[in-house]
Amino acid sequence: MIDKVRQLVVDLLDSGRADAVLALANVHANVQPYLYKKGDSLDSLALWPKYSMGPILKSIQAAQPDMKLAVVARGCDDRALVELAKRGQIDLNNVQIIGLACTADEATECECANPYPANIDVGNKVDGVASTDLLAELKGKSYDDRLIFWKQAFDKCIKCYGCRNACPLCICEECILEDDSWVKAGEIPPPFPIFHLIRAYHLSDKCVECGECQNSCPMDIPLTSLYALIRNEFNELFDYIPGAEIDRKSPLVTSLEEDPIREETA
Amino acid sequence: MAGLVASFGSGAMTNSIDEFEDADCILITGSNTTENHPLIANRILRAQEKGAKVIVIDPRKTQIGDLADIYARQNLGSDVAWLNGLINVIISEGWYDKEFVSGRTEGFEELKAKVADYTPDKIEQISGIPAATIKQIAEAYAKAENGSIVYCMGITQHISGTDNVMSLANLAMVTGNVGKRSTGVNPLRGQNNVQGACDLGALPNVFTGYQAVINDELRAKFEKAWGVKLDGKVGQTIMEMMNNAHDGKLAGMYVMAENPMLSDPDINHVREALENLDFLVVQDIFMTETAQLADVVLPGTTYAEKDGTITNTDRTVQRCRKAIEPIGDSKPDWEILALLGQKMGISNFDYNSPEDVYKEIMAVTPIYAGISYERIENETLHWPCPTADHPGTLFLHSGTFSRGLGALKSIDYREPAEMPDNDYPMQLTTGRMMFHFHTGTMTRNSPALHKEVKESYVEVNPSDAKEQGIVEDEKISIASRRGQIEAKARITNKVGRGVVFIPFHFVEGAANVLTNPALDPVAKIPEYKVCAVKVEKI
Amino acid sequence: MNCDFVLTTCPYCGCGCNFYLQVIDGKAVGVVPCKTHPVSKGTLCIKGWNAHQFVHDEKRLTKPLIKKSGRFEEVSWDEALDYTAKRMLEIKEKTGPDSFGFLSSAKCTNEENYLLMKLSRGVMGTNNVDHCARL
Amino acid sequence: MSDARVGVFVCHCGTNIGGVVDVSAVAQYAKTLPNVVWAETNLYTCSEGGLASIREKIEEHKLNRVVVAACTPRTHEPLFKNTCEEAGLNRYLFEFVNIREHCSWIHMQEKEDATQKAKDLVAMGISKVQYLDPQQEYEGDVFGSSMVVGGGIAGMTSALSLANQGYEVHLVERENELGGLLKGVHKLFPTNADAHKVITPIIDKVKAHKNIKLHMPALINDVKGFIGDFDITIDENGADSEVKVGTIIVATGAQELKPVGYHHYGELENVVTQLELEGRLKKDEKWLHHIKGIAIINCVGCRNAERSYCSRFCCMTAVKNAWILKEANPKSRVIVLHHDLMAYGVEFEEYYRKAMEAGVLFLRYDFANPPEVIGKDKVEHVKIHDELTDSHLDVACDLVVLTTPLVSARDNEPVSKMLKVPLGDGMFFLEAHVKLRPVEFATDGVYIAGSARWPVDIAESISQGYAAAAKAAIPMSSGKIKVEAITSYVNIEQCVACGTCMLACPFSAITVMDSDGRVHAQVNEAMCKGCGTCVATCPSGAIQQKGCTDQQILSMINTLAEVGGIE
Amino acid sequence: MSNNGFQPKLLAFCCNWCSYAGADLAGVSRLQMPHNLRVIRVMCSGRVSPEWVIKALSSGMDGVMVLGCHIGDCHYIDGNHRTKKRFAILAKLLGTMGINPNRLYLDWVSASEGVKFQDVVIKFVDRIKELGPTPIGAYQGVKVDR
Repeated sequence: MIDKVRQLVVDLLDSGRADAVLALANVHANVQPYLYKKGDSLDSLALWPKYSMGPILKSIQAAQPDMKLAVVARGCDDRALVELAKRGQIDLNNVQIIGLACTADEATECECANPYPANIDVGNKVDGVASTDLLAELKGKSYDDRLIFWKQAFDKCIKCYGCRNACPLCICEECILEDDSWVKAGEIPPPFPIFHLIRAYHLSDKCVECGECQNSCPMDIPLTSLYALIRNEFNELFDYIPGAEIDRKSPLVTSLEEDPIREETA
Repeated sequence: MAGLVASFGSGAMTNSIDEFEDADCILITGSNTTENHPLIANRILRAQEKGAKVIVIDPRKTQIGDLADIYARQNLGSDVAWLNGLINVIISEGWYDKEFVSGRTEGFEELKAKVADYTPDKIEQISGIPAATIKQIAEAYAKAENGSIVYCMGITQHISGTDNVMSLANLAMVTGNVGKRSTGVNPLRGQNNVQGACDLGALPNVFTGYQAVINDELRAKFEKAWGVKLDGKVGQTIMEMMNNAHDGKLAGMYVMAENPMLSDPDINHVREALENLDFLVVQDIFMTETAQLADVVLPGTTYAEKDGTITNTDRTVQRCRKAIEPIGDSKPDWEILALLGQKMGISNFDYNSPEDVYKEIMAVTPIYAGISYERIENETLHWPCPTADHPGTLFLHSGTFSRGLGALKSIDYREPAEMPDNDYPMQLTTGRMMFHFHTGTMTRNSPALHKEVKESYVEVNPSDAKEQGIVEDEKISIASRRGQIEAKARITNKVGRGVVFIPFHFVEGAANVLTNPALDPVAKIPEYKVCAVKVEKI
Repeated sequence: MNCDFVLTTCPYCGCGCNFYLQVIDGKAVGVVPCKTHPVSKGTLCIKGWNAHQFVHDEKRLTKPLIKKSGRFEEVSWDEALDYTAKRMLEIKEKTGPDSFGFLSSAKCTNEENYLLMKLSRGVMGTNNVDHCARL
Repeated sequence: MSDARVGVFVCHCGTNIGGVVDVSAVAQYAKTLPNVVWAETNLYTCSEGGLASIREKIEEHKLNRVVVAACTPRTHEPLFKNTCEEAGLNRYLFEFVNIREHCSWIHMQEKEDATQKAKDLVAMGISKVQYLDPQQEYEGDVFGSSMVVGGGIAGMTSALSLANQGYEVHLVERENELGGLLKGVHKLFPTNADAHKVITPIIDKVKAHKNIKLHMPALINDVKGFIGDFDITIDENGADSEVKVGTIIVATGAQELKPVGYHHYGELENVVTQLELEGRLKKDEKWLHHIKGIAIINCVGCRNAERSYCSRFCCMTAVKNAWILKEANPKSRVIVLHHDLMAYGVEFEEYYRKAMEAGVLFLRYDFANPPEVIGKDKVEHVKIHDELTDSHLDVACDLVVLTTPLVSARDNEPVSKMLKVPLGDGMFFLEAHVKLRPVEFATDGVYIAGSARWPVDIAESISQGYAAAAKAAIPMSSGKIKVEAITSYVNIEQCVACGTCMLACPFSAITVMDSDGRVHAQVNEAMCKGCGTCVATCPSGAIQQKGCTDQQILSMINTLAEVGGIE
Repeated sequence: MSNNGFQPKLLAFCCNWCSYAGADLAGVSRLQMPHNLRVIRVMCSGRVSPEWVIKALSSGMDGVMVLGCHIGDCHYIDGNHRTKKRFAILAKLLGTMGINPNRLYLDWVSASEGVKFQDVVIKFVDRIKELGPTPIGAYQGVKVDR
């Protein structure tokens, strides 16, 4: 699997089809994002653990818009890039995607339902994780029990903003969660539920299920499950999967004629 | 830190961070863990998730207190009392580890006698912790398979700092909770390299690796290594330097990346001391309050502009790597010191990389001898690691203490230096919080952090606030015998009745204008955590 | 254009989390937590996430300064170090090594603490060296 | 906003507010709130005395913010804003708190709760007013031309009035000829003049007028733009043409209800409506002179559950036709069956008496048991229950005339969508305010006249036609229109140019553009209608709406959360 | 039926052209209704940020109502289309987080529907009384044994 990726990267660089390839590398006995250039050795190439490539690619393209970039992208990165392009944050014309499908273990670890990119260059498609015990448990809970569950979980929050910082689709210049008139500043844990509910709402039409929010939560708050529930609700309402189609606008901005609500709710 | 040396023979975290996860009882005192050591709090909460009992005993009910299974709020400075109380219950109930006590410690009988009259009821008077809670805590900790103690400045910054630490050591030893995985007495070192600074001999009484200056043999080793005659008597601590400077008995000071004008107690005293010096050099990255008083200011660099090693709280030696070129004409601090050494005519100061310096350190420091740059690249090494093939030490004192037998100290509870009276009826405690760090040199220049907390504040208990008609966000006056400041009130139950808390990161409304410079006799740590103040509306 | 990720240790608390400083064209632009680090495991606190922000602050000291008649003046490194060395040696001569004190720092590296300690003991000849572990 | 100096004016509105809410307590409470330097109560704040008091206090206390707690902003906000402006205070540093329609009038039995609610609302208003910024209104040009939709009597009156004032008028008529309903009418009450003698000269004047451009038959199928600058697409005999006008007058009239399901209409041959009768009278058909028994039934298909309103002038139509039929055939028996006869005023009352003197019988029936029309395929007789004598009459009839109400024109709905003006009860157009703004829509630059708003007779149609023309002339005469400063604006540093607001804007008034190297959203102030939809889609609040910023609304929510007195 | 005298604290956002006018009409018609509601006027229901509703519910409001023009009647063409969709997903989010979606109510009231406005207010107050006070803030430091 990793040799095929090496091959693809080298081809892109040597053929000049890409000036640089964003992937992972094994350096100082740790795995890190790495921008390979023509002539770099690919021995240190790594594939796991995955990093969120969206924000990094965006920062590189912002520094040099005309650079021909390539990126080794898993399903979540692929979808993130689509949503970022949809919102003018990156220019996909200058980006070539090396689609890397996740293995079954990787999919299980991320509790990911769609562990594969739009077109797969390396690896083969495996079935995603349809549901987890926690998801089932949460769906079964009454409203009050859910509130206690989430209050209990978010009591541990230390307002590190990691979930927001790691999220490829949190693209605001200034985040209202840092604004005292929205969320009382300087308080740990931040007031519940406004901090997390506002972020949940902002991501309801953008979340591409990459799991980076939970991966960067120092307090092990089960954010992947929360956003899985939200994504299902959004999909049920609008038949819309973020990152699936670049030309489809978010249902929250279009009129009812363009995107009706599937399940009539008061 | 001195306390641990006295009890165990070496002052550092006895166990490693990962081990917290497998403890089945974690006793936290004097530490606002989720705010000041978030990633360690993470391990503690993971342990709780797996069923561990988390106990928090702290005058402030911070987030970790809310999350704890048992929380107790003790009166400021009453730590020796309730610790003796716990030991009293553990011994009288027979929950103590008889085998460990007899085999690995000395002084049990004196301790047993000492704690005899620290009965739970007496403790309730002194510390304010209900007797039932004392018993509950004692039982949970004593009966745990692996009980781990976590503490921070809340324990050490008292005139009874050393006594507090030794009492914690007593508690651990009495229950055999030391020298094995997921146990021990674990001070959480506040700063990224405070452990390293101690390890590398930036203390008046020891060379690197805690090798005492008064030990002729060790001193000879350094004289041979450096080719120079060395002084054998213990030097002055920072507090003694300040007092001597204040009295004109100190001519000059060289301050590197420190801001005593904010971090030392009784700031007015510090200003007079520094201004009284003939010659003051400050080497820092920003024009701090201390640098403003200097004769020479040398621009050092941040961690991002230099290579080197840093030792974290659980004795792991880690690399910091140069990411960008020094800003402006600033130079890495090691390079400044090397150049200065040469300028002062000393030949063996001509290093051309931090690794050169590090090799010299390894040569003279047994606990670092086996931790080379190469090994750090691929391994996580906790000192002591005496040889190149030694795996490093996760937890200390397995089998034996570095001083042989663990010393059970029988200690009496002593009141804080300055108790409240009619002039200053309330008590002030100071400390850190999540969004800022130490004197704010770095954090107050980071927009994201400044945005969260822009200025100093004072936490006031709702009942106290009600009595004086103080409302949220109202600027109020806090005064002690040493000075007066103003800060915005935060009405919260984090602090108990009669106690206020002020973070010390802010120069305007600097908490340390108020604090009491009384020192712990052994460790010479000032009593930051308690002094008497009066709080008034403006 | 080059973009590097440099593994380093957080300058703030004692946990010792490791992260990558993202550097684009010689400027620290952001922080990426190191997923494989034993302590931080890909997570950071708010201070860690913003550890790059103060590095390029324009209030950074960039030139050696010597106070002349109450006002700081920018000087060259040689002048500053020569002056410092001269004054320190004078004090050593006039009022003896123990009339000088060194204050090292928990925010500096092991090597730097060692060198300051060595400067105090090996060059100035005094054990008056401490740091804020006490504070 | 620590420099705010707020003045609060709490209105009694006679007893409308003062009768329920303890107005002085509210004013006292207001004094305790942040930055309030003056608070007073007035019996009628909108009276000259009240307005004068506001002006004085602004001067005296150097107020830079004003809060009025009284009725509804929808009617009185312009008045108070002007008052502030006259006292030299920017008109946007004003907040209106509704403690009448939203408080005293709907909580009449709960005086304390109403007072507490008034206090909360005032506290919310005071918190918002401190975050208001002074605004300058955007000035747009007004085209000196108008479009009148509908060539009935009302429409023609408006068209002529405007044309005579020198404005170019585009008159759009759906049918092939002008005149509307009146074309089909025989004579007119109360003068009994010939309808076509009244209507024809007006039609000729319209056709002849050099300033009136007639589009007939034609339909409007798209309206873009706003007051002063409407672009209207007209579909005239198959071809679309663009017309640019400054104002629009809606005079689309109404249509007669065909009372299917009532009294066998449509089943029996000689059961007709008044309009159908008018047609036959116009042709003076012979059969009219030999009819023996005529029954005219009023209020057919209205003042019932289906249509609750009274169509105003059909009673007089019934009286007119009854009298004409009686005179055409004196031997015949003409009965008018009515349920309250609306003959108000001098002329109508006299006209009604003359008809009686001419032998027309008037009988009142009760809705509970209305007259029954009986006959196989032709009307034979009508069973009537006389309420006064509580007895049943059976009257032979060979003609039954059903007086039905006017109902809204079938294409009101598409027109209302195009013009974005609301429809009220019965799908008639809804005017801005029944008393204060009867011939205008809430939307600026669009006016209404005639039965399109409500069934009216000719005199009222004409007077409304003039009124609408007069109103439309105001902006056109000044040539300038001030657009309310409630448009949205972008904080360029915060905008990441994601384009979400651009997609959400119903008026595509937002574009993403590059200005000196920074790409960001840009609002076209002329096109922005101030709905604020864009602001609600922006996650970071980079785009805000003047007078309705997040900070302002949050301050209201926070105030309510803190002080909200419901416990 | 009231929940032992519980008086809910309710907030409503009404659009200037329809629901606010409907509320005015209810006032003009002296249609009596419970006093629990405080109304904030906005130009269009499309301006009502879901974040406001989240802020209101998080600050202790027992219920929030958003009333706009009927679909197709919007003074701003289809501003209210967005309103409908936003609050459809927000209701789901609230439910997912454990806040009963019935504490949020979206409806359309035209300028002429004074009676409907009264009806909507009465029903909403009753519905919230049935639900009881907002649970937010009530679970401060609730310890559920693991």
